[in-house]
Amino acid sequence: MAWARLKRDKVAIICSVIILLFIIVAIFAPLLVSLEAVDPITKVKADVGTVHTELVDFNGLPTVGASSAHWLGVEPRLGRDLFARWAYGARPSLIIGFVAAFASTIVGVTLGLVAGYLGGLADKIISWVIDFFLSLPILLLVLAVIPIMQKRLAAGGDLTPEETSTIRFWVLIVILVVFGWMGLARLVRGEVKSLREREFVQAARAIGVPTRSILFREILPNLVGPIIVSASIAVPAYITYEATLSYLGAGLVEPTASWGRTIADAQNLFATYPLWLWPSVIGLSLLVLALSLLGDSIRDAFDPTSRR
Amino acid sequence: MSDQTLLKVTDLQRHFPFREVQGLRMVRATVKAVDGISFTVKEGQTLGLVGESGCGKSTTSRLVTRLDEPTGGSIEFGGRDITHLKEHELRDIRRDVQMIFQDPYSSLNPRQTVGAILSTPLRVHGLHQGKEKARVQELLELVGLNPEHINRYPSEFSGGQRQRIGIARALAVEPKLIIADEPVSALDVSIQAQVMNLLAKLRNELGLAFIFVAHDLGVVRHFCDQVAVMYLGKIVEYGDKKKIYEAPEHPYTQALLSAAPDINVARGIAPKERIRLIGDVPSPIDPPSGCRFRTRCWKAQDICAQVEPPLLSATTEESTRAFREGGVHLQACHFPEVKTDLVAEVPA
Amino acid sequence: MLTYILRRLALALSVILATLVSAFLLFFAGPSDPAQAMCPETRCNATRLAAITKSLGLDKPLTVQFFDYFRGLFVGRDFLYAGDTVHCGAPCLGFSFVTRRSVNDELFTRFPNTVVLALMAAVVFVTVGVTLGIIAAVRRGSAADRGLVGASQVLGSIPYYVLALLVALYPVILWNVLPQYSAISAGVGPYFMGMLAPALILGLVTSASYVRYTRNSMIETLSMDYIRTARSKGINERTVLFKHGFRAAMSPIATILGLDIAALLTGTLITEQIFGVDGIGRRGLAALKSFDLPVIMGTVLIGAVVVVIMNLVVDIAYSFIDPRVRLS
Amino acid sequence: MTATVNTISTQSSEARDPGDVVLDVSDLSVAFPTEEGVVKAVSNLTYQARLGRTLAIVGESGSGKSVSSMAVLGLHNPKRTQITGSIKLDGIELVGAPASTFQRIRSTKAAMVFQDPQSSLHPFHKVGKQIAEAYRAHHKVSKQVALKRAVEMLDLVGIPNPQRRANSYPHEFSGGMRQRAMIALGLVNNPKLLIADEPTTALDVTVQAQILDLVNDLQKEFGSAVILITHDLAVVAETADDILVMYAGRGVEKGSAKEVLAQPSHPYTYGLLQSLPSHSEDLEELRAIKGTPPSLLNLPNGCSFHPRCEFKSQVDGDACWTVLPEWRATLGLTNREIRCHLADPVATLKHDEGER
Amino acid sequence: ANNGTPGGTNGTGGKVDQAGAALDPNAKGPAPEIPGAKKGGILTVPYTSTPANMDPSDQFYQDTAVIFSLTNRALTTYVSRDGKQVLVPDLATDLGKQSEDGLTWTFTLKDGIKYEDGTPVKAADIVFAAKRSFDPDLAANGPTYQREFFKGGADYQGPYKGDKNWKGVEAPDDKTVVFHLEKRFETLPYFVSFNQFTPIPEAKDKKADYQLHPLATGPYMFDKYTPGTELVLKRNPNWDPATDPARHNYPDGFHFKWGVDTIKTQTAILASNGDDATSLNWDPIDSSLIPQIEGDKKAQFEEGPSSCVLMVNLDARKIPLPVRKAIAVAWPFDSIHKAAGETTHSFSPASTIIPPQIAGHLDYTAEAAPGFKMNGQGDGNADEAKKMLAAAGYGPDKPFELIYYYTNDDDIAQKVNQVRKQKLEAAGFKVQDIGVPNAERRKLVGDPKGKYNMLQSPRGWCFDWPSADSIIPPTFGTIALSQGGTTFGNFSDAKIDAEIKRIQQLSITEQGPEWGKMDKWLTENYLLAIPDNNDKGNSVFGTKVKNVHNNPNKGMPDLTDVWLDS
Ligand SMILES: Nc1ncnc2c1ncn2[C@@H]1O[C@H](COP(=O)(O)OP(=O)(O)OP(=O)(O)O)[C@@H](O)[C@H]1O
Ligand SMILES: Nc1ncnc2c1ncn2[C@@H]1O[C@H](COP(=O)(O)OP(=O)(O)OP(=O)(O)O)[C@@H](O)[C@H]1O
Ligand SMILES: [Mg+2]
Ligand SMILES: [Mg+2]
Repeated sequence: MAWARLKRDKVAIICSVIILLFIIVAIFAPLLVSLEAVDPITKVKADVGTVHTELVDFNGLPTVGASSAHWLGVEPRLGRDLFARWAYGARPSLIIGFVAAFASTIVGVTLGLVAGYLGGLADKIISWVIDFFLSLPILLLVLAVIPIMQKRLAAGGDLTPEETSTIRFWVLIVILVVFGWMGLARLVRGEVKSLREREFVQAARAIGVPTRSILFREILPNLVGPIIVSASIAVPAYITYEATLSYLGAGLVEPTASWGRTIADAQNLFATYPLWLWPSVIGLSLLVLALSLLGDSIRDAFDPTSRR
Repeated sequence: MSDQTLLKVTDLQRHFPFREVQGLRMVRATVKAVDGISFTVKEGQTLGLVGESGCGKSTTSRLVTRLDEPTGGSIEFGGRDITHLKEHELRDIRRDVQMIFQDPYSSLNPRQTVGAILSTPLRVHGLHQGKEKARVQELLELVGLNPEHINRYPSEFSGGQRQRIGIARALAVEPKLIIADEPVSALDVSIQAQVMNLLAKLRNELGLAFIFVAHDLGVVRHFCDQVAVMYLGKIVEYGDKKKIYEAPEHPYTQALLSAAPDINVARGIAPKERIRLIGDVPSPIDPPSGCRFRTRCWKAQDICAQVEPPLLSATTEESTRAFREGGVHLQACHFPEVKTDLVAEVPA
Repeated sequence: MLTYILRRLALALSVILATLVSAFLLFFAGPSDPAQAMCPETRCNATRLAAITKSLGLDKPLTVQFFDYFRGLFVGRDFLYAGDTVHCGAPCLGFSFVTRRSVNDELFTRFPNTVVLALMAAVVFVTVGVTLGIIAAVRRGSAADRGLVGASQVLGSIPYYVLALLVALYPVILWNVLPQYSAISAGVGPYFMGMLAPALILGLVTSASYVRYTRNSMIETLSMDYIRTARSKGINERTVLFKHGFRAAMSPIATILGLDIAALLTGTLITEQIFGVDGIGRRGLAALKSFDLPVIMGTVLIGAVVVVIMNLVVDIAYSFIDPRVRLS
Repeated sequence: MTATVNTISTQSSEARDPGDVVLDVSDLSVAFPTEEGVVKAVSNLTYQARLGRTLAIVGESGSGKSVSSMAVLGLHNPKRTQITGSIKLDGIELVGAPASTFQRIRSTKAAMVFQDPQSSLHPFHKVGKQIAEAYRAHHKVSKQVALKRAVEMLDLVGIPNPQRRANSYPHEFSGGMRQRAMIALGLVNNPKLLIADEPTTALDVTVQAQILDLVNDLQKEFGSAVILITHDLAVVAETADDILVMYAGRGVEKGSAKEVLAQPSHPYTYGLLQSLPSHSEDLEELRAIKGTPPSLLNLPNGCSFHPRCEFKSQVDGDACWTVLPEWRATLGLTNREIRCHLADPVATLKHDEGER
Repeated sequence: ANNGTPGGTNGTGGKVDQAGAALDPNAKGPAPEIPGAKKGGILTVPYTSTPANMDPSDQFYQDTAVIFSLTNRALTTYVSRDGKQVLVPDLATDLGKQSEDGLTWTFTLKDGIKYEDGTPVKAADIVFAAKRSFDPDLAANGPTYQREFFKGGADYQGPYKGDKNWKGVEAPDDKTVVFHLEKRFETLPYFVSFNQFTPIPEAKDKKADYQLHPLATGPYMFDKYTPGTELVLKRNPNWDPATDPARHNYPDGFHFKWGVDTIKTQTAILASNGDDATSLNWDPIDSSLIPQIEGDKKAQFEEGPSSCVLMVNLDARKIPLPVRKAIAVAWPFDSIHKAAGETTHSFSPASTIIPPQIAGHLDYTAEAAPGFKMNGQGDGNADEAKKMLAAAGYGPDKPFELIYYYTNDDDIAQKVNQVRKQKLEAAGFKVQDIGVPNAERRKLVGDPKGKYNMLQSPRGWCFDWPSADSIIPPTFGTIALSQGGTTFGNFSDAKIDAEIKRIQQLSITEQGPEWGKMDKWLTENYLLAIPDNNDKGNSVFGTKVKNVHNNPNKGMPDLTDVWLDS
């Protein structure tokens, strides 16, 4: 039913198409990049990682503009292909957004279910933990914790750049999840508390359905709406958060291409060399906008009373 | 209808502790939702439970089905004490005692198909293994629904149909006792009768015992053999239907009966003399001392505030009469009103 | 009520304690070595490192360090510095590893700037967000509604730091229409004028979500039965909207508001950084870069305390706003 | 539109005496366009309410009782509702009237007591203030005066200690007291018409009796017209003068309350009465109306009741399926109108009753 | 002081004037007027970093040195003459008198020197300040020469914890300061220009709080100071220009603002609206603004050498000389500089260890292979490097592996590493780049037993005074290595040590050319580190800021010469 409503929502359709486009760009980034022509100076096709300092002058500014070899020009200082950076840059945003939303949804739902259904001490403890996490000045803490986590994970070992950026990537997801599950847990807890009193749950108990089945077969399916809604809101939020952390230097690291990092790098040259900054800003804004509008539509579809 | 006692409830209590803020202090208090009630249900018999909102009817139902644990008293089912059984020990009881809920909307899981809803009890108790679907269809037929609707969701049914699904679910495990907590209150006038008829039919065909909770006195009168009138967590009058309705002895029962509007007024029957009660039901947190009804009772005297009247036959000295009439009739009032003309009506 | 507040306070205290312990474990017991960071790069040798470690008190066992820190918070503590004992009164957040100044001085002198920024931003987002939200709710479904909600969505989707940077550069620096930030020492007038640009952009971006909160809350309220009752009394529509609708719609928003201000107070980091506002967020960020653990700890703690207190305030305030809520 | 038997010719004049028509609803239709389609909540409804009399509107849930009466006070969102026909309140035409007209007549000429007093009172405002506000909306008086009036009204509806209670919030009231407060709110401006929408459904039997008594007493005192919306026929029997039975957004039978209940002449009314347990006290089985009410999105053609009607076979041809029955006087009964194709409903129903 | 920023080179940076360390023991105040200079106005100086504190005993960094040049005077100081830095007496009457054995130095104070509060400066105050610079808490960040050279300095804990009557520095009377040395220290006159030798009256010492208002002896004094945020200076009425050969006091005051955003500040200053017209910033010019300062805003920009030389450090114990030379040939100077965000204004390529502004600098360009000059320019020659490796016995089947640590929590460092790695691999090396967080990297690269075979500490060297004895001995000698530290090349060689020892015995003026020769000798024979570039200092200033000159000792403008147009 919600699905049918969603299908009738024009905004939702447009947003889905945009998101799909970004997903396609992310998945087929190598293919798209290979469509660029061979660079006349370097004599090779551009890729996402190879630096071509010969394409920038001594002040780091590119000497070549947008061309068939470099659809968006090349990166100041390093001379990497900006279109490749942009296309590959969609990947972390999408992966982090969706994976973190998925994981934090699982954590939030599980804890919320347990707290709401069991009540008593379990509820008290989980609620306290929720309160506790909500009281932390998250941004600062996250900024502080990420390097510590990275170090802990590296466990004294020496890291190659690729290992570093992979560790960072997962650390970031873990951090987003660790600091992102509370809202949903609270919501689920409340819903479960009221669902628990609903007569169909009582009926299941009266029949003798075991607790675990009640939680997962009777109650959970009724939370699909709020869970999907909250997950759909979480995705753009995480994407934004990742970009912000990358901007503040605690997010992804070289050589990973990411919009947040590009924005951080490029912000000063926004007027001097606009091709660097704006594609990522536009990509990020558009993706986040589409995801949040879609989130709204999903909420409307699941909760018709809240519609426009 | 055998004379075997199926359910014996003795001095059942359920107190809910909670904290309340009074002025600047936080005080612990208890809601005495059910405060010492006793009754028995025999096989095939129907006990009606009436009383105003908040008097503890639902709590009683939940206690008897052991969805909630009593804080006092005992519940015996089929001779077995089930008062404090653990969930896993309750499995057998869960087969024998089932519940029908008030709200046909919230008592069915909106995310499960009718088939899933009805096969859950079968699965849980390992009944009709391998033939669950057939049994589900059989159940649907039994409650007068189209067996082909097995894959539909509750939202695709009307209120009356949903209540039938709820009934089918209760029947799935072939229980001996069904507790129906206001099963028709939420239904439309024109549908109520359909469901009442279904329940009556099943009772007769399957020989079920019922505890039937309602606030509509007419419905109770129609359906029950015995009636217990509750007020603020206590049974104030208990007895055979005929006696309660025709010769209510407790002032509260009298007030309740007189307050119910009567359609027959339209047919020229003079309206009953209505007993006007003053005020609302007091809070179960802090019930009045002595007789709980005294705050609204026109007969109240000093003793009512001091001594809590026990649930007794009004005419103990005439116990022979009760015996002669072949029925029970107990009430809890210091000043019961015994209708003597009824005695005359009873054939000697 | 009093017991309630006491109970809530106890809870709040437990949260703060937990923050304290976990932050301490995270930072002090963490793998970073601030002494190494302090040690001048080319001239750092083992003796020098040991001296710095000792001078920072990092040579003591962790439990002692924690106990000292803990005691400092509640009763104050004495530091041995340059052969002198320096007293640091409760709540003592310790001494900065880098500047060797009391963290209390470092943070409490800057906190007012953050508060001013957050409050000015709050004024902006509350007035703008709520007004527009009400307009959208009342004109529900109209072009104005769609425009407002859409615009707020778009605004909320652009990376904030890009917006802030553009504002900081163009109107403030290049066009000179908004004054630059200057410290309060340069005068009260210029100080508040200088806060205008950061507060405006922070407020406007935050207001985007308030447009939506207000709109949704207002729409929900307007569908309540008591609004119908109000209409049925024959009072005029404006009274219905404001005295009945707005009043009720505001109470959930008041809750969010309280928490948002708390969040702002701990999260104006980017704004402070970009506009050069000398607040605790920026100080905390600087401390992060230099492993200045006491300052990081202090910032985190202040943040937690602010959030916890705001939570408490919101809860208590809510019970005044909504008479149905009994504090239990 | 069919002419009704008791239409008063001079509708423009104000109703003053008992028996005068205060509210004249004719051919009223209310429809809500929704995503699923147009919900025809009320179709071609016609009825009158008279000073000093109580009109009961009965029918099951969703039959359009509330929607039709809310239309009288203009409480539907004009952008989302299509209202046609005519509503004349004390001579003023309300269909299509501007908001200012409604503002003027609300509470002064017509007031409404809503079903759920818990949600119908503003949770943040004190009860006295809410009542006073309604008074001040139509009288230029100070707050104190209005508040005094509110206290008087609370006293009038039997709330003990009204001075103190005026200072309480709704949640501090019990259900019965809240409903009394709603009634006080309804009556504060002496309206000529009081619409009570299921005023006792949420209440206990004993409290219900108190409230119904109160409404009756107040009506006697004020002499206003009362519309009592309910689905409890027993309540109607005890309190109403006139009755309008609704089914699926349409009126199906109207007349004097007692007469209709004693001798229904529409199969639906008849069915309702038959299915009451009190009617067939000692029968093993109740006589239920088969089937369920139709969807308002998709009303059956012809008579809306025909899919559930036991007597449709007794109507010649396919009139029940195809022709919407118009209002007509019931053969053999005075003062009674029904919308049914049965040639002689009284006889048919009598015959049926005798049979069981 | 040292400089950790990566530097780079390119072809365009011109040769810096041979500044040479001149000494003028007879210089007298007042400093000569600057033609056209006006008095008045407040110069605002916003910049990115934030000084940890303002305690004179703790100062070692260039930015605070510039600030203290306005407020505090030490025994000696520099003046700029024809672009050259000349050491002149400041509080002292001359540049010190050395005893026969060179282990005792005596300075006499000028008459009439007062603190800002009017009290006279006494020799004991300078002695107290010198002792204070030993306190491990108060002077944690300060220099350590005093520990090395002053008698008993190695263990001295300062006047609070240590012996109050320590005899390393003494004041026999109010006018005389005597230094007792452990070993010869020919360049002590340079060292006593440090802020550690600005007088602090013991009675006014507030220890940790002294930094809030250090007593001024220079033309300006603290007016308002908010640690970590800003410092406002006003005129010091008790400064007597007649005693001061080095300082002017044209502006009415100075306003330093810390922790500002570079690009915003520089953009604002170039736009010169309002107060920005009287502002000056000394952060490296942001590359996005280069078109402006190379275009119509040329007059608002000034650049010049800093005290730092940056090198590519190799571990000569682990990399044989032929391979070191191959690295020098392969080294992608230009790419690295680009990746690091360097610009033509941030460095000039170097071919020597000693920067040109130091006396005795020998301008030479060594060759790593015939025709391959080591001038810090170009992007390396992969083919030639491969050939050289092959000659040394390495090839694709047996590549030479370069192992180094890089910072993996800093964006620029990561980018630089990518470029470096790609180019070195192209030249036939195998590269093992080990990523570690910066703080940790510092520990690892400072450990001579580290896993690396190149790019250990130091990355470069910033001289503390314009004499090569503050460059070569600490970076090439065995001392640092034997103390558990690292050096250029991590190489201990008796010949090098002997040569250092020999030159150090010479007098200050004789040392210069000898160091220059040693520089060339080291690069041509050992190639322990490849010269890379000299850092440049930048100043961006508003349209009303005049007479901004770079001080080649600091890479910062000399604020004592700046005046404001109204
Ligand atoms: N979990 C609980 N905690 C505290 N009080 C409770 C709880 N459950 C029920 N009560 C209280 O116990 C009393 C009896 O409740 P119960 O639901 O049994 O009444 P009822 O007779 O079924 O009323 P109704 O006719 O409204 O269904 C009420 O006052 C109710 O508020
Ligand atoms: N705003 C609306 N939009 C769409 N449908 C509506 C709206 N308001 C009412 N309806 C529909 O109109 C029908 C009639 O509703 P109404 O409230 O008049 O019924 P009622 O007879 O008062 O029932 P009840 O006894 O349950 O109060 C219902 O089916 C309802 O769902
Ligand atoms: Mg109940
Ligand atoms: Mg209704």
